[in-house]
Amino acid sequence: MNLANMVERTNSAGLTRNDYSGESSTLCKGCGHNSISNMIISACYELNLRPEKVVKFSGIGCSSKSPTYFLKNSFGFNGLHGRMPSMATGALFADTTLKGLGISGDGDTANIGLGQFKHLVRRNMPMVYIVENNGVYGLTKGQFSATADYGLSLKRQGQNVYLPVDIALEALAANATFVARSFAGDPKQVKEIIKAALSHEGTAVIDIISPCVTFNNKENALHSYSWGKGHEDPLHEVEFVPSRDEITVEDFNHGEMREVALHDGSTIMLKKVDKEYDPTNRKEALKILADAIKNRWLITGLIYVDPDAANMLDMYDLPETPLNRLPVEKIRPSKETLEELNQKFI
Amino acid sequence: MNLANMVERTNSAGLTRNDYSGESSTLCKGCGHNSISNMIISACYELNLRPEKVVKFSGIGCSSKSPTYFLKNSFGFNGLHGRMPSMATGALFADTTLKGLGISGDGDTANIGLGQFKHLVRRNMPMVYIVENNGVYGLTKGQFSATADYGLSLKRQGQNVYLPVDIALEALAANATFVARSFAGDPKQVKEIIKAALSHEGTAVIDIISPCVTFNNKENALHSYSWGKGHEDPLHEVEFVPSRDEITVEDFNHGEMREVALHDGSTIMLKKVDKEYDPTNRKEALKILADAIKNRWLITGLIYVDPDAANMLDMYDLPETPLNRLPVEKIRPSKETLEELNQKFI
Amino acid sequence: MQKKLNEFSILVSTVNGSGSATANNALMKAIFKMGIPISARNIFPSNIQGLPTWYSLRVSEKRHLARVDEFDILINLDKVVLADDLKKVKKGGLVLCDQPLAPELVEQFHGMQLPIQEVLEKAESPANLNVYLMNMVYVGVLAALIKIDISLIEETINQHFSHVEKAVKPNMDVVKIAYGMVTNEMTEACPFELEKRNLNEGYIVTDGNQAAALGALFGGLQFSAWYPITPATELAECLNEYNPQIRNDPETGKATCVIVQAEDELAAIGMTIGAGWAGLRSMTSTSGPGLCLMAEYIGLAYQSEVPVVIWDVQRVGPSTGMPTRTSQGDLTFSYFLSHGDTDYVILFPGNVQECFEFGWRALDIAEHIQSPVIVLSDLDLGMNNWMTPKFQYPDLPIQRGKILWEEDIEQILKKNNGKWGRYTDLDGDGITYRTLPGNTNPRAAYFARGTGHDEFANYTEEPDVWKNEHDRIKKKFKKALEIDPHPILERNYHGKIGFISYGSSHYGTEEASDLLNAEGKAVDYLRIRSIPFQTEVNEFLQAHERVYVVEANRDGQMAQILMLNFPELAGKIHKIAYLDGLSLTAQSIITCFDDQEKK
Amino acid sequence: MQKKLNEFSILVSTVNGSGSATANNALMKAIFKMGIPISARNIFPSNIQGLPTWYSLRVSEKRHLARVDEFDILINLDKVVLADDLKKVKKGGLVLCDQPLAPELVEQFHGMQLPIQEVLEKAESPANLNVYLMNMVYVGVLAALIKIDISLIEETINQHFSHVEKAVKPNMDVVKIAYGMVTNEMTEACPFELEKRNLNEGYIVTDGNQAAALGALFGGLQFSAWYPITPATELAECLNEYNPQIRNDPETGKATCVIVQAEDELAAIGMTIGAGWAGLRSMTSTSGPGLCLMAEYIGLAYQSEVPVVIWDVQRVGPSTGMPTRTSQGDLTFSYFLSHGDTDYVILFPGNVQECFEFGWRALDIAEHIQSPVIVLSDLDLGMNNWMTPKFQYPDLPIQRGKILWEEDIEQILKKNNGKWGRYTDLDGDGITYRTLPGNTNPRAAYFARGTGHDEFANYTEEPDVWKNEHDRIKKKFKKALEIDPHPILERNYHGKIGFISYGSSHYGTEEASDLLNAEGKAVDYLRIRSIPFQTEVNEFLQAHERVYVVEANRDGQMAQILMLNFPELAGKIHKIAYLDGLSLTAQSIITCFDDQEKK
Ligand SMILES: Cc1ncc(C[n+]2csc(CCOP(=O)(O)OP(=O)(O)O)c2C)c(N)n1
Ligand SMILES: Cc1ncc(C[n+]2csc(CCOP(=O)(O)OP(=O)(O)O)c2C)c(N)n1
Ligand code: SF4
Ligand code: SF4
Ligand SMILES: [Mg+2]
Ligand SMILES: [Mg+2]
Repeated sequence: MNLANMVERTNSAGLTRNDYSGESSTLCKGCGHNSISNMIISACYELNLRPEKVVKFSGIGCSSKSPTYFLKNSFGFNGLHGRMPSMATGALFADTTLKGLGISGDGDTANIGLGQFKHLVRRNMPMVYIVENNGVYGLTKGQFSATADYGLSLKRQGQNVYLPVDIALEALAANATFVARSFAGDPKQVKEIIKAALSHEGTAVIDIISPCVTFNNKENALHSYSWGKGHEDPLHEVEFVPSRDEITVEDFNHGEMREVALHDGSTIMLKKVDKEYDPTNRKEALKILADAIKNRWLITGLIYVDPDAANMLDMYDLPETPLNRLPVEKIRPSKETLEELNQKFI
Repeated sequence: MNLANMVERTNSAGLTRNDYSGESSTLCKGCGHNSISNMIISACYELNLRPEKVVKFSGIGCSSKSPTYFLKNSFGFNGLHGRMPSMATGALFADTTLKGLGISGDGDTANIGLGQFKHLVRRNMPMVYIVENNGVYGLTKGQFSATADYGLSLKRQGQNVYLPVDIALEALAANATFVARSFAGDPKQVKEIIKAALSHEGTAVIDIISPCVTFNNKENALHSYSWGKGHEDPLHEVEFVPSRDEITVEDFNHGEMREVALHDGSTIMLKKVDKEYDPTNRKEALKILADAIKNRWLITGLIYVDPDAANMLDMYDLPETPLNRLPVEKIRPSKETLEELNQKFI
Repeated sequence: MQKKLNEFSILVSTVNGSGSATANNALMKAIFKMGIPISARNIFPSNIQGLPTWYSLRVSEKRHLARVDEFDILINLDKVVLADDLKKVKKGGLVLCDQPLAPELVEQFHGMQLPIQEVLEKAESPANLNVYLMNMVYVGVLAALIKIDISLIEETINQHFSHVEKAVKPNMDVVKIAYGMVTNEMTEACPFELEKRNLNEGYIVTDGNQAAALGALFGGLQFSAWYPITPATELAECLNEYNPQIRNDPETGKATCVIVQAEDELAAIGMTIGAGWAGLRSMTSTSGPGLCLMAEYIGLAYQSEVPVVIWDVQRVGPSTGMPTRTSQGDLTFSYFLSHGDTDYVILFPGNVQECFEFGWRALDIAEHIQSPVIVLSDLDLGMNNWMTPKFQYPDLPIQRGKILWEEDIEQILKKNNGKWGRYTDLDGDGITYRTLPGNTNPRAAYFARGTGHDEFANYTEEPDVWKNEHDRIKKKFKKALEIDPHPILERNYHGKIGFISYGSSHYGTEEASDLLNAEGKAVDYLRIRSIPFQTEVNEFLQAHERVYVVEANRDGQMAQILMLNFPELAGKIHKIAYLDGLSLTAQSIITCFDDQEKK
Repeated sequence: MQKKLNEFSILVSTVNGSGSATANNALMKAIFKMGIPISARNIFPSNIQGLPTWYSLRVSEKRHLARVDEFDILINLDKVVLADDLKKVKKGGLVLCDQPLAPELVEQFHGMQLPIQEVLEKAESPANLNVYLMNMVYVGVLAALIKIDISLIEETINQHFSHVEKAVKPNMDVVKIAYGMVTNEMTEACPFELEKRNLNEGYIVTDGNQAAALGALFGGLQFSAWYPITPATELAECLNEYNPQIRNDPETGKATCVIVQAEDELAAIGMTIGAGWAGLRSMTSTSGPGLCLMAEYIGLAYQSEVPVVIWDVQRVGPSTGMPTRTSQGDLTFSYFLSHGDTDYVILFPGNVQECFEFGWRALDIAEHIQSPVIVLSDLDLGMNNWMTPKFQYPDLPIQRGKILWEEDIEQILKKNNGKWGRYTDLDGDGITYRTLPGNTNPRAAYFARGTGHDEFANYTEEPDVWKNEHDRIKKKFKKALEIDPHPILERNYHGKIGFISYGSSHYGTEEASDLLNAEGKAVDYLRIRSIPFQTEVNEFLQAHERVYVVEANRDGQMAQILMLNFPELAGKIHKIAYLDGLSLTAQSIITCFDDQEKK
């Protein structure tokens, strides 16, 4: 009798944590991206999601490789550098019961992909969009990306002379309906935010500082573990409560709590840390980001959410049967229809 | 004797207004873009610029055609749709004494060109970047662009279901150092802002609402003449004072005035209209844009300026002789240098 | 001068944005309804309003529908171009314009001043409409001169204004007054005349873009992302127009096809490929500049084996080129599209009917071989109104290719002892079985990618695996031949010399072949409709001593592709390639042919 | 077994990111310094750390530097791949690894366990360095076995660590201890041995990317925008490294060349073309996926006649393909790049020295003909260290082509009675005179564009103007022949059969030709270095009965281009085309040749 088997726990979908795993990672040991993959696994496990109900997408980069390191039983498509958003947009029309989960890097999103990223957000296509943000191009060996810290010095690259692109601010400017920031060194928060994002019915952008241990992890560099650990400034503590659970989170004292109800019935619980922060106020979100940029604060948490905004799928009156399962009879009009049209052209 | 000749006025560069003109326009009669072309001509004439000191750039669209309708004696390059910024960036290194003047459209900038636009701004490459914003693709006959008003209905297009991209907000998010908005129906303001922009040593973004009379000029459509005329809400009156002029503008009462000194010694005079507005405060700028978007205000004027920020050319230690005039001896290292290198590789 | 009956050509020059399209269309449609074959071409500038625009009509009982560059009749409303226009009129031709003919021209042409003011005054139409209505004057005049049945003009105008009925009367008033005026005052018969025939039975009038859109909608299109670009825009706009009409489920009213205007072509192709991968029949439409931006994504679709259709309505390149002029210049670029070794099925609709047919067939082929299919149409076909046989209902049920749903996988696994992956070549034809997102069978999911992969879609850099996978992929294109359209032997005069052509160059080539035959030079003509080449192409090359490939580009792009496909026969292949933005005339083809034959 | 002297091959397999590059490089450089020709290839995965990596060395007195796939010596430090690696070792070969050879293998190979722990302990080096230093063990062991001059290893290590001198000692300690240990314990002579020669006089060791960067900097490069992509990244990084060293003006210290890391390839090419237009000598470097994104802009440069160099370091496509493997798969895509009819000068450096030479020459050619020049290098050339003749100082002064400054315009106008425009073909060679922004002559300015234009650069849709302009542009490529590099007849065995090859496939082809000749089959070999083809190519085709075109792609891309350029001779052209991500071996070429000859 195998002891390991006996104690292996299953979630209410009847699946073990291993059912959410992927190939073993070929990223560097200690890479922030690996810990994010783990949190994706945990989030999906804890949410009792069925892997076949998730579709993974990515661009190109170390970050974009990671979708093979989780959810091996989910479909996925590794697209082109910076152009995952368009591919995901097309694919997600095929079966709207699937949850889209996109992984990108800072180079992938903020350099080559800035346009597609912003237009995805603008259309509010329902999917989770995670940026594994390390301020460099990892896979091509450590050049500056557009999120690289101003003044950062790197081997062979010299000094970065431009101000960084702020992914969260870009998302907000594009009218994003869910914007969060987190830090790969804070797995609990990463996980809760991913859970909330998976319940959001629109584009959920999560900018996760994810250190590149090989090319950008110097003491006190903005995207390093040490800096993140020392400077993370959570806006609140985040806890996600799925729709069917009753809210009985022990740690949480309802007095200090802000609750955001998502469209699918679930709730994001935000526990006050320092000051009051209201993530449903777009202007406040803009303001806190402007302050954070100015003062080099690594604020983390849920920066903005509008659970009720219309999304791209709402713009189409789609049938219940997924489009990709429609029988051929449903997609070819009749002979009579053609004959009528022909008449119009005489 | 020709009377017309006699009275033709010249500016202090010894040129007539006609010396700043271009081919006759092939745009529709009444197109906002034509009036912007005229204001570019006036601004350059009044600034006593020599046309050969200006280089024009554009993308593709009705708007992007307009550089042939002014400054016929300036060099220019009509690039690709959405990709003028990169072309201008490369070209402007050739002779940094030239002023770059780029004309784009809302489709060109906010759709296909969003990425290049933002990266241009981020690098703060010195040039004027005018968006002739009409909310539609004029040249391809009136499809929605990304700045199209939410809910706008157009022939053959149906209704626009997405929120518009705000060019000024996008520029600010990308750390722009000069952001203005104006309205083609307010030629005086357009002209003064263009003058100021031509003196700014960084990317000067001017978002000009420029009605498309053929495809998007319905009464009360956001980009129409009638709406602009009825709703323009100037932040201030703008007057540009070139460096060598003394500030003796009569209309202006120094008490109500805010002065912004530009790097080349010239000054932007801003006369208070309603409330106090400080265009050197980035947070205030973000705030007023957020308010304007929320309340559908057509605020115009100088939204933000940072005259002293480092620009892209500052990042390179370029010689005084324009690079494109360096003699060939200056650009090929010596035989000895090669011999030394060869030694290194043995 | 002999009277020309049902065999002459007309040039109308106006200013764009002035509404002359309605007038021109009325002429064309009315003649069509008279049962006489006719073709029409619009030569317009790349701007919105105020520049010269030409419209040419050719009526031809002999069914020669190619462009001509000498005209029998000129209608000129744009003085700026009158002098140039007159150079295009044959001696003895008829010139109608807004002013009297200069005395020195009166000898060369039959001239007549259009009574525009007079008619408009008589019609008492609102002054603000005059700029549009003035075009109707030449409709009435021409109808009287060449004997167009005026009731058919009325029919056409009624159709045209079916949504704004009140517009019919003012327009028809003008036509009728002008018609009456001329009929009354005519002293001698016009040298060009029409007589009813019955040659257009079963024909309709529409353009290639519209046909393509409808063809795709009848092909079960489910997703199309696009970005505006002349001359392809109208295709997508037709999708938008007809999709709700004919593709909302009649039972539930729900949409079965999604159209998205993307932010650019990089995104349009990305969306289309994403949809294709996920199991939607999908297509994008664009023109040359857009195709450039799609290059990398199409390579990804080839490599990851995603079915997708790219419909390229060609205009003149390179670069922005002449956006409102026609060409067949994107062929070699398409053939070798994307870095690395690739192959594509390329289809060449040669007429509007085929635009419809390939609209649905391309989707079948793409799903059959799980690879991008490129359709090369062009502005001449796409944006001009053509008479064309009625659209034929597809003669095949929708072909979705090898798709496995939940149970199918079980069966496949059973048959193959559990050994099956996304890229396992079970049938030995290179085409493997694909699954679609949403499939809940635990074996269904795979991770698609543009990188090297094994038969289970796992990443690998193994040299042999790469080579084998790509040898397999190449096989699929043999398989495509089974379903691709075959070439058509359009003319068989049993000559030793042959023409090969394709797409809209068909019309000039067909006529050239006929004219040469009439001169005693028998030149056969094969029209290619697809790449990879069907065996008939090889046979045709084998069977002729010299073959001239006729096409509207500078470099002879199809000739080049034939040469590299048939190196043993390459010496026989000659080029008749010409590009100036206008479709080829029979005369230019013959001149070029004769020049080369002389050598 | 016979002793092999100066003619054998070595395979080293380690894990990437483990610092084995230093060790491998020391071996290569030391053998090079012994005066024996050597080639080295790094086969690495597309990740950063932790996966198997191979390094192969071939020493060859006969100067055969192609890849081989059977090895005489294996050094294995990565157990995971040992079994596969052993398949690549010849019988009787030498196997050095981290463990004892399995008994069944002892018969086949000379085996030896590397004394890694022992040596490291003896060396008493800091434990944290052991992971790097362990690689030095095999350096010492191999040096002892095959007789590498240990002082030359020391020289190399000194060079390598010139910036961190303190690293030299621990490394050399390990080498020496290992060397001593083996030397002392060796009982029988190793079957593979080196002996000093003097064959590398005048040679250096470097890679093609570095050479290209330096060549461009010596070519007066003034602007380069780039975006990172394997295997081209290093080229731009070398520009960044050397630009301040060798291109800051010695007098003023000011920069004369600008390097910009763009946000993507769409921008990189846009910037580069903007700079080229404005009069800077400019170049971008990329690989296949980037080339796709550059397609439209390169078409604009062709159409508006902007000089610019695109340096493509090819990797395996289509799509993301195998980013760290080599190919020659971007040729046909480059040849037909961008929609519409285009032409490009394409250069094929065949060795590292030519990477340097074409680095400067490409800029001259681009400015000479005012058009894009594409250089096709590849990963094999670009990223591997090669021995190569010292870089030669350019034998021509910088050629800037027809540029007019203020006074030049006056002269031109005088000579031509005031008639001159940007696109006026004054010299009848198709190449017109260009002016640059900043030129203050009132006639200097013009508006460049990708649309149709007349000789004064004004927009036009006139059919004849379009045609004439493009016929003129085509002429320029005749002119390019005057300055393009000629092919080289690498082997002339006076046979009836020929090989044609290019780029890095040269090495395999050269060796195949030699080996075949040794078998009594005389196969001549012409190496192409540029397109359009120089006359020698035609002559070579004429002079041979059959010509095999050898290249590292699936479809025989150069063969295809030859076929369509020489249709009369196309029947003679055969393909030896093979792509699996590794450079071609002589043996695979011969096998493919023999197979076809048999038929
Ligand atoms: C069109 C194109 N250009 C360049 C590349 C090369 N490339 C691969 S990954 C990458 C950068 C990835 O950076 P990022 O998105 O930050 O991911 P990270 O590796 O840092 O996780 C680049 C430039 C490519 N694959 N495609
Ligand atoms: C790559 C590419 N795609 C599409 C087009 C077609 N196109 C020409 S202009 C234009 C839109 C222009 O819109 P905008 O920038 O708003 O300018 P406007 O005409 O409204 O002034 C488009 C889509 C093109 N030229 N190139
Ligand atoms: S290089 Fe950086 S980003 Fe890439 S796997 Fe290694 S640590 Fe992660
Ligand atoms: S279509 Fe619109 S944007 Fe274009 S010229 Fe006419 S009015 Fe201006
Ligand atoms: Mg990164
Ligand atoms: Mg617009």
